Amino acid sequence: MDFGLSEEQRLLHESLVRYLEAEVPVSRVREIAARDDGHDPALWSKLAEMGVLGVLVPEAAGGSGLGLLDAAVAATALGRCVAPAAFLGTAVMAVIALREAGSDAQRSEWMSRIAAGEVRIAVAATELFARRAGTGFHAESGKLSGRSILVLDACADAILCPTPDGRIALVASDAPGLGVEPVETIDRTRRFAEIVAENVAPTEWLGGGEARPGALRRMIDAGRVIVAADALGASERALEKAVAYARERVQFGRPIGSFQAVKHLCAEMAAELEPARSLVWYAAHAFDAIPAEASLVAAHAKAHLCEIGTFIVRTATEVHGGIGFTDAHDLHLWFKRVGADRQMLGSPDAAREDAARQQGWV
Amino acid sequence: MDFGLSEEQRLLHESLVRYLEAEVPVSRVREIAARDDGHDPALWSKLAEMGVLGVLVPEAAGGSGLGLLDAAVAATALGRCVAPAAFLGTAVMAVIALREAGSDAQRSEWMSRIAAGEVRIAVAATELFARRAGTGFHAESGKLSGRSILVLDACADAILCPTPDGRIALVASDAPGLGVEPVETIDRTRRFAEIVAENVAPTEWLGGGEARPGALRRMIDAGRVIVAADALGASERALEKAVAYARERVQFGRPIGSFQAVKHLCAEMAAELEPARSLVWYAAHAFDAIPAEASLVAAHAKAHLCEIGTFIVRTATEVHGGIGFTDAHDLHLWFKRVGADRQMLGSPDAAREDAARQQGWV
Amino acid sequence: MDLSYSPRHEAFRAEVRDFLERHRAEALTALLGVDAGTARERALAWQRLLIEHGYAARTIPKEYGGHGAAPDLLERVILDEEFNRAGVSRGIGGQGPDMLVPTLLEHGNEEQKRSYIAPTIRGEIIWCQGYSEPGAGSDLAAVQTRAVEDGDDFVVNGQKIWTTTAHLAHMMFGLIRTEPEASKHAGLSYLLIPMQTPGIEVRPLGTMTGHSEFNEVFFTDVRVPKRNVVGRRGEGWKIANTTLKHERNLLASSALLEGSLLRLIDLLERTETESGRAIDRPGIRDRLLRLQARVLAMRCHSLRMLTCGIKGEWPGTAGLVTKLAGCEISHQIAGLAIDALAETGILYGEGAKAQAARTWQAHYMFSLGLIIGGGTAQIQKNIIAERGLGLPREPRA
Amino acid sequence: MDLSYSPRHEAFRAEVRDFLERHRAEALTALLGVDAGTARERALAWQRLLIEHGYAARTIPKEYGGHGAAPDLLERVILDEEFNRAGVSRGIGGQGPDMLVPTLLEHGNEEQKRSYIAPTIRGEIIWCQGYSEPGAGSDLAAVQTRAVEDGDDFVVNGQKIWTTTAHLAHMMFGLIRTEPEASKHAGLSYLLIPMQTPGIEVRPLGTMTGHSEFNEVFFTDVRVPKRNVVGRRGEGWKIANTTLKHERNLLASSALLEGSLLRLIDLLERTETESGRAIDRPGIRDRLLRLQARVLAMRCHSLRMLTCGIKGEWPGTAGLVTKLAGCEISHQIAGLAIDALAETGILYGEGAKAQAARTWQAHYMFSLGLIIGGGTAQIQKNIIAERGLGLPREPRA
Repeated sequence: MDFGLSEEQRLLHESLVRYLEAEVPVSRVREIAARDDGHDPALWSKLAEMGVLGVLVPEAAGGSGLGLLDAAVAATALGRCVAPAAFLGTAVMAVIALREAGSDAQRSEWMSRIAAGEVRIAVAATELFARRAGTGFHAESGKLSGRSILVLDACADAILCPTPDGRIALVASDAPGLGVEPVETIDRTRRFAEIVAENVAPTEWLGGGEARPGALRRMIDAGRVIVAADALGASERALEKAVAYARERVQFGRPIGSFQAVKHLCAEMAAELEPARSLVWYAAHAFDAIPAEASLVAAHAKAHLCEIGTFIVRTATEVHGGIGFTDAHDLHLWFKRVGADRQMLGSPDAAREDAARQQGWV
Repeated sequence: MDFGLSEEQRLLHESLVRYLEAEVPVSRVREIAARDDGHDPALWSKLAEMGVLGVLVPEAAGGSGLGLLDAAVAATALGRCVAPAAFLGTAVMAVIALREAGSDAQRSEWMSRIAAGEVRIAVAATELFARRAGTGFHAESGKLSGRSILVLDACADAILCPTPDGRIALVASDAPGLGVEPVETIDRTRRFAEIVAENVAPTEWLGGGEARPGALRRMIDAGRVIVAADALGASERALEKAVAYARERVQFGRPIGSFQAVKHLCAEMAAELEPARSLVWYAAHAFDAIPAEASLVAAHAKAHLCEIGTFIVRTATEVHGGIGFTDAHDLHLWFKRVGADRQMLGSPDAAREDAARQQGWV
Repeated sequence: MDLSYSPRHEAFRAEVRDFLERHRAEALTALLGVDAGTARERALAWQRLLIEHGYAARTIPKEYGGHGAAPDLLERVILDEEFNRAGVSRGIGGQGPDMLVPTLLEHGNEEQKRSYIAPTIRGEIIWCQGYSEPGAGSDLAAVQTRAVEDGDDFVVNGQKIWTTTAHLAHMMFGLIRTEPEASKHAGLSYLLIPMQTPGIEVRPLGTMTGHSEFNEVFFTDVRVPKRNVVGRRGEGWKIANTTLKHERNLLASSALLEGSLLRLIDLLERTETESGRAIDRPGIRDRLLRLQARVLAMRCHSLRMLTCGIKGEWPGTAGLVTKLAGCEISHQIAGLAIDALAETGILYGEGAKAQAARTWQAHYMFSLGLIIGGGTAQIQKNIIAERGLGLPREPRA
Repeated sequence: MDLSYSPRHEAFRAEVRDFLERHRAEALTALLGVDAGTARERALAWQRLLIEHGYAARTIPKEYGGHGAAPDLLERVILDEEFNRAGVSRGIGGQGPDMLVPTLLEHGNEEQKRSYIAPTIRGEIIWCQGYSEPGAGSDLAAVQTRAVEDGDDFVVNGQKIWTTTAHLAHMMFGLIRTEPEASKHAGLSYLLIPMQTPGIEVRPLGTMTGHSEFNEVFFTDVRVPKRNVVGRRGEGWKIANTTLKHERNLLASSALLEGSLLRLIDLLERTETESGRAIDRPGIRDRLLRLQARVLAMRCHSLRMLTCGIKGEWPGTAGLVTKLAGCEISHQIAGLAIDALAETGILYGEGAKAQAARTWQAHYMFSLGLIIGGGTAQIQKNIIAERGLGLPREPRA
């Protein structure tokens, strides 16, 4: 009984970071991000091999059979290294949706393919938070129609498309009737798309197409924790970079980190980061072990990590001064990673409104 | 044509501050504040003599016939010196109510008494912002009944009691049927009370008791600007005290004001204060000269000055360290003055909600 | 991560519940400082009972009068939860049990441990802390109160300030300049001073809250035996920093934050005007939600730090941020409560009507005092940046 | 305080309106920097027309090509209002007209004023600013780009960075180390450098926005006539600070803040989901209201500062806070717009759908750049505290 990461979890984090820093340094991240599909087969295979893609997949289906805290540890490492890997959609949200809503056959088939790195799955969840006129999906006679304007982890083999009433379709990216238009965002390390479906026959209706709003809730809760973990990793690295720069950059004859102005900015970042790290761990643990608190804590973790993450990447940029604003210096990759995390799966405002609803305050 | 204070306004501020610093220093403020009625006849007479009480009263009624900016300049001086003087209720809110809703006879009689310092008038306006169950006034057959739980500038000769539909009664403090119970607040430099009226015959129904919601709006707008000006004066002095202390207090072998940590706190206070000062001037000017903007700007000035005022008195206390937390050091008088300003005539939240309503956003 | 309760823990919880049930009659309800006042005898009896069952001083070794249990995170959580649920006092805390005792355990000699720890945890010796001076606040090592050798004694002259409970205390643990020839930091010793010694005068120090939560203590030719030095002479700075580490965590307890937040939520749900409850006001609610996330984070963080403590792991920067983050949250909770009370938030009288506002206003002011006390926010940031993040110190002037 | 319009001002407004009506055809709509690109000829013509009518360079003396009017606050307000209302460009601004020209008026010799001011305000000479270097950012006086005397010339070697419009500029005003023997601050001169001189290389500098808003400029044995020094040799630091004062106000113009706020309000009223408009979301609306108050305060503050300027009064601390306060507000306005767009706030492509998000994201990033550029927020706070509040400087290391 204790609060913290296990030895295995620390090792997972360490080995993933060691691999990413060695094999996918920022120069490589930039190359991958410049590709149309933003995808690196070698990185993806390695993630499968390390058990990262199957972290949530039961051992019977070839996964590691671990919990969301393990997935969060992996996400922290990926965020830390601004890794161009569609971990969130495929390894987390799709797996949770399958686990919660899929038939036995669907679970076993898709999960083993996910764990093996054979398939990537995008998620069209934006309309669950903010449905704009003319968007969202509906089902008719087993066919899916509608539109989603910001699909997460796009450039995948299939797309998970939930309807507002809680049915979940898994649609092949090349299904007839489906239009997929990639959209560019500030964060080139991940891919997004707008999709339009007209009478598309899904590859699967999870669980035979029964409405499973509870499964969607679980999928979103898990996604929020993982986005929070990604922001945690990215913020942590941005702070480290600021501290390193502050120790090395000399102005007025001494390292700028010896000036209280800079020193205290760094301290404020750390004071925000560390309790938030504890919150992410708890939110991930609660998802598996404390169901009564899971949704509320996930909403809070998402909102809070993205708020303090925004503060940290902004402040880290300020500590860097002009150089942090240049493209040549890499810091802005972290700035933009957190910028995207902030808006994914409910902006901080939306997540807080959700937390208020859950407590009966609105 | 210019934006700023006139020479006369600067002189008014300067002479008022000079008088208060000489004759009503903090030791004297503490004495007056310790009295039951918190009132100093000598100070009050001097304010009448200097034209401060009659600043808004027409010259014909013995006043100075000046505008709200002049009143705001006086309020800034009073806030700066944490002066125990019921300027807001008597010299501003009552005068505006009389001007906007009083009959000719009422205006001439009461205004000249106000300008001469012969009468003090409290204002029972709390229920216009937040009406709690069982509070507020109503009129029946010319009699007033009801309750107000936080009357401003109490310990007065008469109390201005508006009804929610916009009728305004002026009730003598000793009127039969009126119960006045003084209440203590954090700010001992001003007086507050709870009052209960049962079939009280007012001394006056302004304008014969016609509903004048527009007059109430004007009274509140003026009151808000004056509270903002009071908070401006108090904040300005708190900042000065922090700067003076930071120059003089030595720790680690040098004045603490030479450390960036302290220096930047002072700079942040100043950066908040100066634009806010410009806003107060504009809000006061708009009250007289730009009617279309007056209410919105008054709400913003009230909310903004109390937000930045709260930041400044808190930060000034931090700069002082432990000594700022003691009773013996006077700083907390300013802390509490701004603390009371913050909640008077609508807390910052309430004032912002009002600003939203005025713009059709709620 | 394992926050589940083993059968052993479930048994412990049952045992605690049973205890609280059986001792309902003598249980005290308020969280007790040392100044239990007229109820002092009852408080001491309750404390003895708690120690006997291991519900207070649980991990203090048996030979020093404690319960001698191994540290266990969940046992601590269970005790917190069950005592809170029953509304029963956790016993006597404060500077003696929470700050001096851990310091003595780490740096005291055997005689000091045996003399002081047991009566301190039993509440029989009340302690006060003699660190700050008028000229030594943030620059604590600048203390000028000095001790001159005279035979087996020191003779102490000077002044301390911010001395909580000095008016009640039997003993002071203080930072005193004993080595005038040594450098600033190397000239200090950590001295245990009986408060009844002739030459000590205690004066209450009024604060902005209108109360006197602190004192000033004046020393005129006060004789203190040399054996009352903890550690070695000249090591006072190092030892005082051990105490301060414990104080920083004490000042920003997440359990207190959680309690404040619950009271805040209750207030916002109950405070009502014709336009609705305070919690229905958008600006108020949004601030509540932001604070709720922060308090939750601090609760998790405290569990994480407790785990580090139990495992003997150095938590790094994470261990240095509690005071800075927690005191600020506490101040903001009170500020929100006052805003929710709107006009009536400024009440500060003695009557029942003013009670909510008075409590929150006192909290608002006192929490600002805590932001300053025990090392200002600016000193905390220096500590986090230099000891945690390894940023270079400022060059000396 | 007098913001009323006299008959003379009403007449001026009518005249401006009439002008805008009559010249609707040739009026340019975009706010023009110097890099008007293909439309350069049209821009120069429009600028000449504006100067002729006194709608640009209004208060520049006639002998230097301006309109020679006395400064008048309301005329300026009227011009802002009427040009904004018509959606018409106020003409050519930027570092030449807004920073160099006031500096030359204050410190230039007669020949320099006559040579440069007229063509600069007409937009014919485009200027860039050569201050910052890779090793001289916050510590601007540490510039290393140096000039060695050779007959009537200086020979310049070194590197500048953050040089806006260097790729278009005809001239640079730069801070160059001409006195190697002198102390750090006394060794600099303010030098006017023709950008066509052999040995100057301009390289675009990509930023986080994905664009190249700045350049690096490299000098290899660049010959500059000694007569191109403004003021005296070694006075460069003082003169550069004049320019920086103008830059600080330029970077945080309240008119730009007001424009951004209006666009933000428009966005919040238009952005709609099934659960309502963005402005209906309580957290979003509260942030908007707080920003609205701040922008209003900055607008008032700018009128106050303009009045001081016209009257020749030293505004004290109030004159030093504009950049710090304004850049932060600008950043927060963009941040709120992005949040209001929620998921779609991250779009950054070229298409029409992404336009709102792209514009606000670029604004969000660029405004962070402005918080850093022209003296970081930390440097601003030093300036406010030391020059404004009179707090002591830090002891030198």
